[in-house]
Amino acid sequence: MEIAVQTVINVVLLGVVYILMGIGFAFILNLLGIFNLAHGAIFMSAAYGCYLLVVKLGLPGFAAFPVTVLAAAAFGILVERFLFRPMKADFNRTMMVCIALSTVLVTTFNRFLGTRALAIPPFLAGTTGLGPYRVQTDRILAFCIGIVLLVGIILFVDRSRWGAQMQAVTQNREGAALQGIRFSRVAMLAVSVGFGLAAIGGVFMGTLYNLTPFIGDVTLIKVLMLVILAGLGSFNGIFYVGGLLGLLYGALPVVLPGAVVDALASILVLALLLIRPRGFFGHE
Amino acid sequence: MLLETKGLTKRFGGLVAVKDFDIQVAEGEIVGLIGPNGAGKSTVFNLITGVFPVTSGRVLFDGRDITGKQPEQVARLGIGRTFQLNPLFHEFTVLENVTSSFELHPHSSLFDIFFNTRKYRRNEAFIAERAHEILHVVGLERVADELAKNLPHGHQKMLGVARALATRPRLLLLDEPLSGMNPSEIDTSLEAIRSMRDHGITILIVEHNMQILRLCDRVVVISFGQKICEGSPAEVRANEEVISAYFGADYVC
Amino acid sequence: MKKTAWVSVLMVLMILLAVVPALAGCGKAEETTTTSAPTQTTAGPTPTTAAPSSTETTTAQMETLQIGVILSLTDWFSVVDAAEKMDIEYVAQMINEDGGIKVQGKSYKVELVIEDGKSSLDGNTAAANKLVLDKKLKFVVGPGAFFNLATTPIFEQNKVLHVANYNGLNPAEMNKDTRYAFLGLDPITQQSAALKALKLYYPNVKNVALASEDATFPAFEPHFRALVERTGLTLAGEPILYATQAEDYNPIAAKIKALNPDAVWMPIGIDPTYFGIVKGLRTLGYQGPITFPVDAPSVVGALGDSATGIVGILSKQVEDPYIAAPMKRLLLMGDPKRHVFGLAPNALYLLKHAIEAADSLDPTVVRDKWETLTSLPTLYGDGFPSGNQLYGLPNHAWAHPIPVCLINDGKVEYKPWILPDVTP
Amino acid sequence: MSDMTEIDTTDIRLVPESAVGQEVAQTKSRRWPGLSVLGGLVLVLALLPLGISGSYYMHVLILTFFYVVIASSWRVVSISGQFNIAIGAFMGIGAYAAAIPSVWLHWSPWVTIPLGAVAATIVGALLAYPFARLRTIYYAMGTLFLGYVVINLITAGGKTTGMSTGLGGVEPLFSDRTYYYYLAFGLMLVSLACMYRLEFSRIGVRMKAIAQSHQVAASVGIGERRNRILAVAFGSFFAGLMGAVYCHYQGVASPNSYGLGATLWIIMYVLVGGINSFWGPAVGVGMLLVIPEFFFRDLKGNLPYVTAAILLIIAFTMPEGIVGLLKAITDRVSRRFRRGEVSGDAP
Repeated sequence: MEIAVQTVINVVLLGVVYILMGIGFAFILNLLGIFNLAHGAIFMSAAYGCYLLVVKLGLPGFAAFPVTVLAAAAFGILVERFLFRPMKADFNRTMMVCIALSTVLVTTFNRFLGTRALAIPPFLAGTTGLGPYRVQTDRILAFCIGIVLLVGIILFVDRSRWGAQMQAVTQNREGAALQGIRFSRVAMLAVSVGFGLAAIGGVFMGTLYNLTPFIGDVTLIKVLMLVILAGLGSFNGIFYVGGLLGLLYGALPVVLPGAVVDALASILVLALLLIRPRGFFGHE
Repeated sequence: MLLETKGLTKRFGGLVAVKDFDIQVAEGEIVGLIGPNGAGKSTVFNLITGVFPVTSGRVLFDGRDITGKQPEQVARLGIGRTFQLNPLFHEFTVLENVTSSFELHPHSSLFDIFFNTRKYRRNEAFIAERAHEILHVVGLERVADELAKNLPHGHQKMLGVARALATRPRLLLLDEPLSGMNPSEIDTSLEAIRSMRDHGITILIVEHNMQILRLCDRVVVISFGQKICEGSPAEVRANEEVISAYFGADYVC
Repeated sequence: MKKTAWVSVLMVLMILLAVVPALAGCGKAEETTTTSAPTQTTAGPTPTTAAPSSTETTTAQMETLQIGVILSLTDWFSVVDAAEKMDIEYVAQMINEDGGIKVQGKSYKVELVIEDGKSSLDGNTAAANKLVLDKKLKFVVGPGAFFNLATTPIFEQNKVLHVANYNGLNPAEMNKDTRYAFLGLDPITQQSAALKALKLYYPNVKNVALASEDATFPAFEPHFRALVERTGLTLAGEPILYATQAEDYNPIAAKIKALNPDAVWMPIGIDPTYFGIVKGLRTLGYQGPITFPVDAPSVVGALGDSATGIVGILSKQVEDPYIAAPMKRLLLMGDPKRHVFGLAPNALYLLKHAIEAADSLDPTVVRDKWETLTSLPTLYGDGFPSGNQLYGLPNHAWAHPIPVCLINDGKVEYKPWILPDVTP
Repeated sequence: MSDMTEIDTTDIRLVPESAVGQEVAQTKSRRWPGLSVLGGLVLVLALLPLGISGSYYMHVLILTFFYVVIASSWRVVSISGQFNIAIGAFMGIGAYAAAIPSVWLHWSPWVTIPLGAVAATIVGALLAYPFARLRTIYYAMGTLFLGYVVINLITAGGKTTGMSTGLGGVEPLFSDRTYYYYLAFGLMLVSLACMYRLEFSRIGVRMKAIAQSHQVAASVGIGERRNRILAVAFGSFFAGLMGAVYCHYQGVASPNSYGLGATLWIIMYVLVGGINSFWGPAVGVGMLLVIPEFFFRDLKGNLPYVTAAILLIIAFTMPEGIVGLLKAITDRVSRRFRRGEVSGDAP
């Protein structure tokens, strides 16, 4: 029973992180048509950035968290302006740029901080009782922040002016341009929001687990799985499929040993993809 | 009958695009399939050539049931076609567009091609010769080395026809061959189509431009996926229903 | 107006961005400066620049002996090996300060040629090829872990004496035919110390849960089972295996806790996984002791006050009253708070003493002599051969006393070092 | 929350259209300078072991030959419009199909190497069948997960595959590296000849036609599925063959040599060299593998910065890769030349 409760919490938390990452990825994909293969590296860099702010600068966690996210978002603006835009959405060239960016980030953090396993100190230490069970307080906090953020994103996309512009551009770039929406601005916004969300995911995972320069690689694959299974261009799908992946990777390790989990989960995803080539919520 | 459809029906989700559609095309005829925009004309083509799976009904070609065959199998049986949109291999030159379309006659096996056998070389020489002939017929010989995407629209249409001819079809399906052409181009095109028939190719044309009536032996009118009228051009022109369909929807003349 | 605000926000964020890496550099500063120390004083890792200056100043008459080192400086295993690189350079410096390696009355200054194994078997093959073919080295301090799979055949074929930091017990890494292969630390002895310490400091422990990374575990499994039996403990349930690249270690922790063991023993893995599982276990309310090869300061750093009931068997700290003299000297050469894995440095230290014992620079002669030795000094005190039967080679694998510490409430308590059992 | 979806992602073109068909039109008169350069290069490489025998550079060149073939085989698949992110996995299938019998059953390398190649071809062809339904980005992502699945299966394979540590003790073919050099060199020449033949024959034309428009291709009788499967089978044959030889050469087979990271770097080789030209992969391997290994190896941990810089420079300045740039330059020069002397060269 205890395992069951813990598993549910793990599943939900992993699901939230996946969804945050996935939405960020999808923003960039839908608006710019770029497969941001550096998403995992951004996730990792944000976790390290937060670690540096807290441990080296002594900032309290609650201050370091938003600073990290904003820094990542600002970095996103720079990346869009100086790396993505000159590539003119050419798949091959953006792929090269993303891999170069990812290589640089991973190598940098590996060079300077890679020699030991680090962790961001917990924002709220200790555990909290949920009925008879104990749960890490940070997990509950991360869960709450995650939910708030998800609701925030939904409202942002649906209600805000920027969200409306992004939707317009996604649906019809020329039409949006005729209405006076500047694509370059919306693209910048999309990339910065995408990077910001990746940073949030990174800080969550960094507080709950440990930092190595290579945590991004594993997460990147999960995000690709998520976006493809949900269907390119679908936002609603990301919520459902994110939950599914959280379930797979949160619950399967409880019943199966090590490498079998990855094998089984990835076979499952591949099978689903072959059955529904356009994903579950994508448009035909 | 060379081509015959029986009760052809296609549903996209809840939408019925084509319903109980029957058409007969006899050997050596030019048949027009006309109707306003969105009437389901191109869908009929795509059903005949196997691009879309048929919901119900049958397609017979030369007495054989070809329902559910893959597009390339249909092509192999002798049905050539052109397309309304993306009618070409854009990145090939005009000549390559035609030579690459010589897939069926003469056919070279993988072995022949890979090991460059004498048969393959003979086939390729033959193809090169025939390709120039076809380009000469459709009047594109001068631009043989241009990239297809750089051609003007009318030439691209003609190249589509040339490509279809390279498959040596018995039946040629032309999808809106006149769209986007100016009157003088239309005249030459009609002339070219007529000469193809004289070479023994049966032709089924989809068009919403009524000019095509000048060419056809027989016309079938389709509206909202259903056949509303069939007969000689003169009969069709006089038909109330046809006129209302055209005036009601999208009048083009 | 609006535009200027936008630009200024962007500027501020850009400055922040610039500050973060700079801080990273500062935080690293103590470590970087100390690493650069050996490069200046000895002919450490950069032979081209450092060698001439040091020959002039300190030992003009000394010849140099190049020793190859393979460590994974990029990709996932660099978490371990980047720290090893720093320490093996210090050991080289230490040896040179003591007058180098003395063979037949001559002193040879040690010069390390470090190659990047790129955390993959291919990368290690390339590195080994580079050392053997291009640099024509005769002595190599080999890679750690299972990477020996890739390098052993190359070294054997070219008759290069190689000392692995430790290995993965795969027969391809070391068997009766690989007579040039030596092993700085028999990995089973280390775990023997872990269980001994557990039994000594937590006498109530009767059964232990074994959790391990899955890939190398099958080779170790019989030995670990034998070890548990020899120590007088029992295994709680079956061993729990996990993939090296898991994202979330909580499910594994939950599985371990479900076995309800008296103690948890994690013999194989790398730090991130250990810490992830310990965090998970403590979160779930598991109170029993946990033992794994761990460096005390990093566990306190990563786990904070929740680092409780941990038996560490890797920690080497200056404060440790039981610390062996060479190890203390090594620690004092750089930032004493740094994370010392101390496996590659120890392999180099062993090699130095073996060469001196053989009094020759011919790898075959050194090998023959080494096979007759039954004691060699290590960084941890007197070393002894172990696992002769297991590897089918006499005195090729070595063991040494293992440091032990207990960690409670984020405080480290040092215990006398444990002499592990010899593996048959 | 409404879907903001109408974007037609099938429009993301994976294999840029420009210049797909250009090489077919290459005139014979322009071939001679190229051929003589190529012949000279082959001659130099064939004689090189006399000079560098036994050195590390020989090892690098052997690896180069392997990767030239593998990168080229990826490009062969890509000319049929398939952006296959599983080429590493096919290489891995070849490697493990050779390594497992070699290690556990002690079969001779002369048996296991063809076995590896055949296994990769068969698996490639079988897997290509369901994947022929997927196009463009869906195909790319599908194969990405296919590669991930293969690596995960190898990793979960227990003692047979050695799991994530890899499989050691694969029997070597030769004891002398020079033989490996000539084997790899010979295999590279043969493989490149096969691929050249394929690309510039009617089969290649079919594949390029499908890449441009599968509907038009079908209307003239070029079957999409059949030709795409053929392309994958052909590509995975060479990938598997080289994977098998590679693992016998290295003596080990390890999953992270064949994973996503490895595959992405193989693709990078092709993109850097130029995806639209036959010699692109070879040039790309030279740029990203040979140059760092020869000139920057002493950077060790900083080496990735060099490769990243190369990638960025290429992405920013040469959208068509190095060969694309060279071709543009030679075109311009020859045009100017021709303008200077009217009909100067016309054999």
